[in-house]
Amino acid sequence: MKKKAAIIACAALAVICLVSGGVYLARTAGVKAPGEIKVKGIFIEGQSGGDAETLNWILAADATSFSYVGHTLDSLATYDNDFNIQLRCLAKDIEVSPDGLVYTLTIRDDLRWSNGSPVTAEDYVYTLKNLMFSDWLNYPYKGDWQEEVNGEKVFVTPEVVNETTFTITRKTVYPEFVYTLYDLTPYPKYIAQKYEGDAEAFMRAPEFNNLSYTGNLGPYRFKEWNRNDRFVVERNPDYYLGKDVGAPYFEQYIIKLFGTSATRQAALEAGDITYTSIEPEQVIKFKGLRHIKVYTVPTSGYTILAYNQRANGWEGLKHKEVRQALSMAINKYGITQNILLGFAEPAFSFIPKVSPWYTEEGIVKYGVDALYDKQKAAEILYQLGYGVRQADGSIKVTDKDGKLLQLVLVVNVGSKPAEDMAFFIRKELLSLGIETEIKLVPWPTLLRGYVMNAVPGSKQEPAYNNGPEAVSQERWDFILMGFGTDPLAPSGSHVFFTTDGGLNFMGFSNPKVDELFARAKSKEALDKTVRQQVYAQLSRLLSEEQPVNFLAFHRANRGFQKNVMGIEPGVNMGYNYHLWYFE
Amino acid sequence: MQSYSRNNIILRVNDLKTYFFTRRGVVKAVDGVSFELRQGECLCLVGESGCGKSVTALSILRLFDSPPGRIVGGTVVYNSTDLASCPDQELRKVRGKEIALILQEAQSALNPVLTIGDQIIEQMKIHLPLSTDEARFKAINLLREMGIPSAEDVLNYYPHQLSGGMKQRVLVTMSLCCDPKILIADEPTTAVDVTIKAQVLDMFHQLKTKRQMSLIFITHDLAVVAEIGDRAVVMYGGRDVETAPVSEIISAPAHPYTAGLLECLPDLSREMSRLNSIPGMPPDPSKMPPGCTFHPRCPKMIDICRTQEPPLAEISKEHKVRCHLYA
Amino acid sequence: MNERKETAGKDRAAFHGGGFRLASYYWQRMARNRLAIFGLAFIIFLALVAIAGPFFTPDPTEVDFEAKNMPPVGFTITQSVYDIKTDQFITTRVSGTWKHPLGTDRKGRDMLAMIVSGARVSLQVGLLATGIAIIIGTIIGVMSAYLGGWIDNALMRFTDVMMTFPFFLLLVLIVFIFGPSLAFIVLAIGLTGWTGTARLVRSESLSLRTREFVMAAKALGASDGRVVFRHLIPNVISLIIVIATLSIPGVILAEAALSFIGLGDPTVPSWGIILEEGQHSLTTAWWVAVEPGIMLLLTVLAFNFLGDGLRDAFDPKSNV
Amino acid sequence: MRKGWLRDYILKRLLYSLIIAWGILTVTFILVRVGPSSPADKYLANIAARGQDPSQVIAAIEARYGLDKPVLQQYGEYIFNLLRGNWGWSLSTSMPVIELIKHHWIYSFQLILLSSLFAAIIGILIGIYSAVKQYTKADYAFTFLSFIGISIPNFWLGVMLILVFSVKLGLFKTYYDTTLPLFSLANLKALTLPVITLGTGMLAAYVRYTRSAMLDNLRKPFVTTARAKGLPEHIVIGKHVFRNALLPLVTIIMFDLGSIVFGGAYLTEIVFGIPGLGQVSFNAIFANDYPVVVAITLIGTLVVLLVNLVTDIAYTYLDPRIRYE
Repeated sequence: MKKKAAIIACAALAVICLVSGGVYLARTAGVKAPGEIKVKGIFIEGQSGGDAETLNWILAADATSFSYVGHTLDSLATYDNDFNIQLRCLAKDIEVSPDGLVYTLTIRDDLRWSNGSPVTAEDYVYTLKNLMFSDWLNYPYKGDWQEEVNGEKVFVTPEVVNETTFTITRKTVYPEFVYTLYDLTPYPKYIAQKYEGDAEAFMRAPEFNNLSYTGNLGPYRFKEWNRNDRFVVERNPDYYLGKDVGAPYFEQYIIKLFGTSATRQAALEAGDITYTSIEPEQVIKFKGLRHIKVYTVPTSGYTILAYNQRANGWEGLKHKEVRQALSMAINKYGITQNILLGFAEPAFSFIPKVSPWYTEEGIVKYGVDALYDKQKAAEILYQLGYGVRQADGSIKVTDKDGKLLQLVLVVNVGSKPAEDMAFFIRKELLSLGIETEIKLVPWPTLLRGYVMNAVPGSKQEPAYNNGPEAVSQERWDFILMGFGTDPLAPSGSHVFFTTDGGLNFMGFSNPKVDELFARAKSKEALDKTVRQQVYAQLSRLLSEEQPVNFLAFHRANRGFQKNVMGIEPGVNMGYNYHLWYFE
Repeated sequence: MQSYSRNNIILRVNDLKTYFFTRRGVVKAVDGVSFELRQGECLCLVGESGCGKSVTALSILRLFDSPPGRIVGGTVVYNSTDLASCPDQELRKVRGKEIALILQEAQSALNPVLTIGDQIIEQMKIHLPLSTDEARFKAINLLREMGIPSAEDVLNYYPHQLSGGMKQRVLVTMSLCCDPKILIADEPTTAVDVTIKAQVLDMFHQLKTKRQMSLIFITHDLAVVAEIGDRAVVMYGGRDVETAPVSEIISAPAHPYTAGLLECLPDLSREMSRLNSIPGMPPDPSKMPPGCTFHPRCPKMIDICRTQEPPLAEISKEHKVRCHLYA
Repeated sequence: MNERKETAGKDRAAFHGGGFRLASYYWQRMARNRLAIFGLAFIIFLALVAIAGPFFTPDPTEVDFEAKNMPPVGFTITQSVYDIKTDQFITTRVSGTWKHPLGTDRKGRDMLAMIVSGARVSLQVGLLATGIAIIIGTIIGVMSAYLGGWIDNALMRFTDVMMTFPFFLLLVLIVFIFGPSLAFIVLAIGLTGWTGTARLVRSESLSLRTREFVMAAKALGASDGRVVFRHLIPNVISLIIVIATLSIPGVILAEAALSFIGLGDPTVPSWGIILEEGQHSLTTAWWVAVEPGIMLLLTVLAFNFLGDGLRDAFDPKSNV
Repeated sequence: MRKGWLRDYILKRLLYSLIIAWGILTVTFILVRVGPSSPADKYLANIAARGQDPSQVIAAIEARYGLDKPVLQQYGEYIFNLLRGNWGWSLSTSMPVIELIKHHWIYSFQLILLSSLFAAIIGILIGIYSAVKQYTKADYAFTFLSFIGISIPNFWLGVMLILVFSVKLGLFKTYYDTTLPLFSLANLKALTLPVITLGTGMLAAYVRYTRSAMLDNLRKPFVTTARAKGLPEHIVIGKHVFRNALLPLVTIIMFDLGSIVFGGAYLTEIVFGIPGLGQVSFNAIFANDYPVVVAITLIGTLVVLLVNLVTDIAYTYLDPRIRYE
């Protein structure tokens, strides 16, 4: 629990992407051609975030479970460091009908289950229709496959065309639905049928818990899973992408779990493991080690400070100018340099720099350079009536009635950088005269007590956005948390920023933003240039509106033993990991 | 009464000094004691509690706790070996084999978690060339001899299953099992009641007569001394104050302290309204008075007693006393 | 442990009335134990620091990210910030200053101030939780011994159940379920840690119950309450003092262990919390983990010394 | 000596143990199931990311695990299943609870066994030496060291040992390698640091207990008797004194075992990444995996109770004076 990262959106997605393979032939100088590479060695990845819950992925809630399964089971496609689509189980890219409603998917014809039978379109359609959409199995993320038609949620319609082709038909246009499709993995119909209708039996099915069905669908095959210790997969010689080049080149791939990040990093330093992520403080040390190579790569994760614009937050936060003034008072370079030690960049809007949809033009950069100005911030607040001029001429920010402003900042316990940022922000606000109480709470408490809301006095079940009148149980003014924007499908972020967005817990509402997100999901956005424009407008608008204070985009540090070859550093550097090898 | 010659002295204690070095100071528990034990006799060490008689007994075999105890002077000569200074290994060959010791507290002198048999036999196996079975056989015989019924069963018993008198007998058995020449018994009659006391004394008497053993019998009870002793050493404040044949001690005590002790004896022939006792308290061994240690309580104290230690005076060849009155 | 104390208690003199003389007697006995005196001195020092220290040190919650990870006086380290544009590190050498004699943590908080306020928290946790445990344990122990019969039976069976319960697991379970606030941690430790006390107090009281002065008081018609409060409790107090002193280190360590696995109260800088923070940056800022670790060690050591000395002083059998 | 009464006593104690175990089972079940957190909590974040309605999903998940039934009914079903030998299904590791325990008990067991042996053997030897040489410099040194040993937080010690011996000196791996064969020197070597970490506190405590138990008996008259018999010193100390000192020692060692299994052993497992029952149970707590929490608490309790019973029986052999009614 304590180590649960605070990054909400796309957490599962991002990890899947990291570990999936790709048809990529190394062209970098000095790298051997595929034929010369010998299969040898065991690749050990160190993790300290807790074990996976299940290999029966349809029941999994956590990203770790998906990442384990991903070693043995490819999705339909992934993308490289430049977000180019890399086909996996697909024979060719997904075709979208001109009206944007029908998606035609063609899978490879050389995919085999473990019993030798081919993987067919029927398996995919069965997985969707009979498992993911079913009532008996309660697939928790079925919402990804639903659309709203006449106020009702309905599932999309999958249909088999032939052995290798199937279609998915929507009733509403959603240009970025294709990225949901890329992540699809199948269950074998011939096994799953045995358990259909019996959730208990399905949960306990040995084939699914031992991944004994995955055939040639992944670079590795399941070998052993010792809970809280190690997940071991061994080289799959039949891997459909690797057969021809002899990949993958590791005998085994092991995920080794550690109790603390300190011991995990110590293990890399001692050479006991091959790869693990490095915390900012440790980077310089590891970069100085001869046997270690550290890659600093961008991520799509970012940290925000949400402003409560609901009835139980400080009334001032409802005003755009107040939010802007507060954002102006918080030094983003202070966060990226002093707390994250340079392994971050200031964020100003919701689309990360790594995304193909990123546009810098016109973005309002609060919190840096000219727009980091505490005096000006105080002046603005004073003008709005939130402050008193003191004897020495300086302004002390107060509530409208001149009283001391005491605000509540909530952050989840366990994330040290987030905690540091909370203290940093408190200090910045204190210099305006605003006192901030920091509440460090466990993750479920944060969600249940502060994020979830309901209309007082109603019988509503608490949800993340129960309408403009809803408020959370506990009073709060700021929540510091990790966010994420899918770099390929930023429209997914509508849940945060549209008036009725499912995760708009801060109660932000702006008709223009609603309209732009609607356009990004509309038929006209099928045209990528239109979508690019829409996103550029959205980025500008949100950077100015400050529904939340976008604080920083993070960079990750990944440390490898130096003898690992074939690595292409980047945002999704694991996409070709089946081609990595030991020197 | 037998007569003794110098030749059959089997143990000679000469000017023995055993001090305890504690944080509160030096406790001179035994501070210059001399006596000799003759073959086949029963020598009694008499005195009030705290006079150093038990420590003297323990010092013979160096069994006091060390640290803090240490022999700081004197010799204990047995078989031309000085037990006070010989190496531990040699001493261990004497302990139990040549000289046996029976401790005061019969109740706790036996190890509560070992069987009687084990405790008797382990000793024999160390000192005698016997197999376990032979040792066992001998132990059974000895126990029978000591008047213990169903001796075979008793070997498998634990101490808590025996009565007080039985434990006393077991202790005696244990001390006899290696046929020692000398037996030291520390207050064997104190913890038992009157009827058993007679039995115990009888037992020791038999040891002396039948086995020709030499006994050192430690007691505070002059009545017991009169019954069993041949000669007696009266101790006070860590010193031997009077040494004489028992008959002389009883009939003609020389030291005022001995006389005082005798007066404390309840005389059954007279009807007594109250028991006499020596006034005052025995001295604290860490703060001995100067001069004669008895002088604060002595009815016949003279000036010199306050300052000078009394020398040993010979009243007769067999009767010696440490008192200024006889100097 | 119970067995030994049970017998030890039997010889202990009753000491209501003349309490001062007895106290000074025990003090003399204890004063001979140099380690116990060191322990007592350290605890008094710590208490003074906890009470008065905050007036002399800066605010321990005051962050200063400009002065983060400063080493203690006399040490020099190298700090670095990564520059994305050049892919280089900008390194600076940082030496400890007297402004922060014990250095600063990753938030730039003054370690001395944190240690001082941590002393307050850890002592509070130790004393309060032990206090709760001792009070519950004493009440149950005395009631059990004095009332006897089925109440004794029921209470002791309940004690058995609680005693068999894996203590740390129960603690983690309770703190996880009800949330990691310091008040709750204290309460949880107190509510689970009383069993040993109850047992010892019961056996001690049982032996006292049949002693002459209690019998006499009863014969003179003293009420149950009077007997318990005037005669039983004062006579088990020495035992209670020893148990309390020896339980405090366990409580302090339990809180630190909870913090170590992430169940500490993050808003209150106890030593456990600082240590947990520090162990993430052992290789970059060792002092953040080492300083509270040493304080924890010394404090636990001091209580153990003192408790041991007290036990010897109260135990007539021991020859100090 | 015949001990016919012992059988009745054991039966009585077994029955009593079962009742205590049932009590603890019930308390744990109530604690886990009545608390505000739910196994569905882990879905909250991901549901949020998709902007979906959390209450619906949570209801669906709870239905999947049968958590929507009344608590009393869940309790009844759990007990019923338990009596049939069905320990349930672990929600957080996706395997039968009994299988999970079968896989992981050995890691805890070997750690605890080796630590106990290490601590007991060395601790008792030092304790005996210290008692025999009371008030010497060696005694003071050992006493002081043992105080430090019981005062040092073991999780802290573990981290320090790794830093020095694994990272700086490279003598050991930084984590425990589960692939090593159980009975091998390599495994023993891998367990060195964990055993020291867990064992140091125990060892120090044993030194203190042994020393004080030995001192309690060292001045007893029977020891003088033993010496008077001419027994060599190693028999006097090793047999006569130690046999008597063993009684309080066994009580304390066994009494400590429960807290070691669930306290120190868990922290040691965390630090060294040993996937023993401690880790399993605490991860289960964090994951709201109640079948595992209840089962491991139950098993831990049974082990402690069994150890207590064995101790009591061993007592009758160690101390012939004891007789249970």
